[in-house]
Amino acid sequence: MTILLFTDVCLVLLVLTIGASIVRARDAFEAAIAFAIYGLLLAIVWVRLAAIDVALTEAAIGGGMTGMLLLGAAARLRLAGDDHIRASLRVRLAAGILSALVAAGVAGAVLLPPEVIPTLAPKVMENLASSGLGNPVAGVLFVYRALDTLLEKVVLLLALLGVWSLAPDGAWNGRPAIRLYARLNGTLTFLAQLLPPIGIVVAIYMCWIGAKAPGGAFQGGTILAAMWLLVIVAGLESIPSIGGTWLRIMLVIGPVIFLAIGTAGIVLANAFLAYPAGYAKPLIVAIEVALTLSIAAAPGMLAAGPPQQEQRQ
Amino acid sequence: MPGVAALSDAAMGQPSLLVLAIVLPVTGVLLSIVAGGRYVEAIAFVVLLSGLVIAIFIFDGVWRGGRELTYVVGGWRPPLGIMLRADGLSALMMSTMAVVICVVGVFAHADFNSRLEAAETRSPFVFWIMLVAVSGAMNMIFLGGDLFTLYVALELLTFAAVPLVCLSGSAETIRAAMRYLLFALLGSILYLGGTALLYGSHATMDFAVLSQQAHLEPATLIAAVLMTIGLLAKTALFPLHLWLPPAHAGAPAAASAILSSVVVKGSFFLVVRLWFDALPGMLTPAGAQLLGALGASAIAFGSVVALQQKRLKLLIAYSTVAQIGYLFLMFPIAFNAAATPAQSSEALTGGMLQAMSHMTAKAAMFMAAGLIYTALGHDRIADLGGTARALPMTMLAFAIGGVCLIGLPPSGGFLAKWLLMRAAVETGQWPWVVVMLAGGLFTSGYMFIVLSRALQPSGEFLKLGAALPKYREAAALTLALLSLLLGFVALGPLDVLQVGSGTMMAAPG
Amino acid sequence: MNALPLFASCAAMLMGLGLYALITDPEPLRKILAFNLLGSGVFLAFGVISRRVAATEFEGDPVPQAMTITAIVVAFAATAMAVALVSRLVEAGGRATVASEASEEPDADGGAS
Amino acid sequence: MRLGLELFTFFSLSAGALFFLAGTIGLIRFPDALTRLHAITKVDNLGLGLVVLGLVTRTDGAVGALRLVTIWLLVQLSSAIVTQLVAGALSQQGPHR
Repeated sequence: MTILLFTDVCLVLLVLTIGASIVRARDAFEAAIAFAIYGLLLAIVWVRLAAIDVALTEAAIGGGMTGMLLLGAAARLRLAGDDHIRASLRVRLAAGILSALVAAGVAGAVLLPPEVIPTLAPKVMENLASSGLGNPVAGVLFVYRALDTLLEKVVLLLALLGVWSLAPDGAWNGRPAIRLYARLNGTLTFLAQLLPPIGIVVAIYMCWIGAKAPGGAFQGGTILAAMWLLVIVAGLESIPSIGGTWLRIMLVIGPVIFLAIGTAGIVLANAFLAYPAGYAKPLIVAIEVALTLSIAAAPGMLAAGPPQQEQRQ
Repeated sequence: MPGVAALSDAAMGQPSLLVLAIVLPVTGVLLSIVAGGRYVEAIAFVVLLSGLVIAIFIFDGVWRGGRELTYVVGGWRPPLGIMLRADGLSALMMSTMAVVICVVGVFAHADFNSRLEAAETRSPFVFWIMLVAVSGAMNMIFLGGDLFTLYVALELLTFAAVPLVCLSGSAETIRAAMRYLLFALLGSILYLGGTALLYGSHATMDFAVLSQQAHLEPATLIAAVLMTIGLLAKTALFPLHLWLPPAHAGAPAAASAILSSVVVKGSFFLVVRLWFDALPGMLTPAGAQLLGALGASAIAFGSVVALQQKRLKLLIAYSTVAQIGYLFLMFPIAFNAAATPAQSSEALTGGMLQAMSHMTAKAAMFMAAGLIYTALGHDRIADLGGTARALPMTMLAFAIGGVCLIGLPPSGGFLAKWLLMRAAVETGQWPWVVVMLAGGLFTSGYMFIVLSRALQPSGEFLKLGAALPKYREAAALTLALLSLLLGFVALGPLDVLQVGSGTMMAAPG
Repeated sequence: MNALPLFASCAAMLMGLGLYALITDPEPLRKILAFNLLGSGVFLAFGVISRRVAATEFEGDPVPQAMTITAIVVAFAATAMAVALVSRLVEAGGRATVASEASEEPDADGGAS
Repeated sequence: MRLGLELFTFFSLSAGALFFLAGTIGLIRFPDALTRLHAITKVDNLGLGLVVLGLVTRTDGAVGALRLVTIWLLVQLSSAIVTQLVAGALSQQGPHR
């Protein structure tokens, strides 16, 4: 036990140090590198908090995808020149006091729990059996709070449209200007040929296992997205134009099937987003499979950025 | 007509309407993405018009049924599941918003005609989808009864609003959008932090369950403060207003109208829900006074800066900063130790009516300003001479909107301020009355500047850059007249605000 | 011995750190990084709240965990949109505008304190 | 038998940890990027390999062991390729960095 505690102390110190180094780094590029490391460390913290589902999501999306996005942006900004400007002392002082107050408040609120710890865990577990799911987190995401999950998919789509809306007027329906590394090195091409089959198997496994153990559409979809981007970056496939019919269908298929099953629930199970008794698990798996496809497409395109004029490719 | 009556009876009190109000816009967004740019406008019209019909049916159900409509999503009751609720507050706000968004949609047809070009084009595609998304997100905010669902809805609203800000693609508007996004993200993450703490203390996200469980203790208070700061950043209450003027003034007219009239009300509505419904009686008089003081500063600051503006759209944007201030005056009046529940509820009614009046009036004013810009090719206030003669309908819409903002009878603004003032006087809170009267004077000041310029004859004959279709002027005028007529809701529909509000107005203070 | 207070303090400190950087750092890209830092603090608070039930028969409360997953995805979407805006800003206006835009902003948040 | 396995795990993990330590020190102390890459590969290949080897004996069955070995193989693959890529990028930039 004490060894574990020692590890936890080291882990927290490391997270805080890297966190501080993101803030203190000289340029944005260094900060972005530190952030990618930070994301992986956080995933370990989530494992220590016994939240494996969150750990997987944090590693895949929070650390991996976000880290990649920020690194790419920092590299582009670096080309544009970068020097760190500091805010005035007055502002820093005020911000310091405000932040310290917020931190103290949150620490106080979390550190002093009520005598009886309130939780919904027993209720979640009690009702989980009726859905046939084994993973309580999937139960919350797709049974009890399915509305949040559905709306969150729409948020992802709106963010993608927002990114696309930044395209120059003439470039609409063009392709995102993602940087290609094909000529740079044959090694990457090799990786892009070797890894995707493995990645696809892992993604399918993730999606399928999600119903009973940690995993699910988010994590599987992100792995698919990563494989897809790898193939594109290596120049083996070209990135689809944002007007492509298949891309558009891929993007909405998950939410559409989710919505369709949810709406059918009004008739078949007497409530929106309710599942008919006995069919909950197969329906949820169907939703997860469709969502995996959409999740693969949406973050992939989000990371690729707005479309650009053709000649800029 | 027995058929219609039967239909209305069948639809009345049908809680599945609440689901439809959210599912329909979501379907619209998904369908638009697949169907492609040429059909987005048609889809948007179908969705927005159906949204209006749904809102009216819900209003009818709540008003005549005299009780709130609820819908348990997925058959799981709170605290485990999510419940949608329509009380008087949400029904009235939802209907007003549906009307505003439909009229703005009609107005926007000329700017974003998606059938004009053979292929899909950027701005119509983005505009119509985002308009539908705004209506869906707002419906979710009005009907949501769960703090975390509302977080997702707030993000939905943000991601729909930011692209509207930078639709023109110029560097300034992108900068404004960036600033808006950063404030909005800060706001939502603070809100989420508060949500986490509330779950930690009460293991629920549901308003109704929370209102029974929550009592004054440190963790709950810290959570509520974090959430309020976050929501204020999104509502642009002084001093967190810096993002608003450039964002609202730089967007296309139809987008400005939506951003200024509808979008800021989303987070404001949540502040009201939080303190009146989820945590009733927890806002201490000191906290309420602080909110009121921020509101008063917003009125003073927004009005003074508006008076100095050279451009019409910026003037209207700063006027929004000031009008948002009014919305927060209801907190000190309602949460006063001396206020009886009836007086508190009167202050709430006044505040919500103010929100609705501002919604209609500000949309009308932004549309009028957009028409003036289209016609003249500029919106410099100094060069507006002759506009009133050249564009009488547009200037009339602008003027009526101003009348509502100033608070002259019989406008909705008048009734709202009258209710607020009466509650303030009865509870002996004179300073707020002074603030409201002074704010009205300021508003008259900047309205006078614009109108006097517009009424001046111009030296030479005013050249109009473009002919304005009559329906666009009519759209602006419709909303302006609506804001004027809102004063008459006191004759009946206003009672609907009491539906479902009896339980939440526990003794304040 | 329970390490939970440790993680709770870590969450609070990360929130403070992120908030401080979000207000004071004038560059938009660093503000985005700071937002992610602040967000991770909030997520960890959810994690600690979920783990608190380990005192009973459960490993953790799945409800905050599920909400965290949703929030992480939303934060990613926000980051992607913000990054696209920054990139476009640099393309459209170059460096100077990014800096001048940002230099006024700290006052905005700082004033709120 | 039992003790032998325990000892094997102990030494294997310790040796792995040692390589991690050495690699990390190398990463921090070595003067330029190429030598640092050299240090990291020690961590990936030998360090992780020894840790996996030590843990293989602790798994429930063949599937668990297979998973561990797969993880090691994947890390091998990605580290080899990433090292190549970084080195390639460095050589393109010229000898100055």
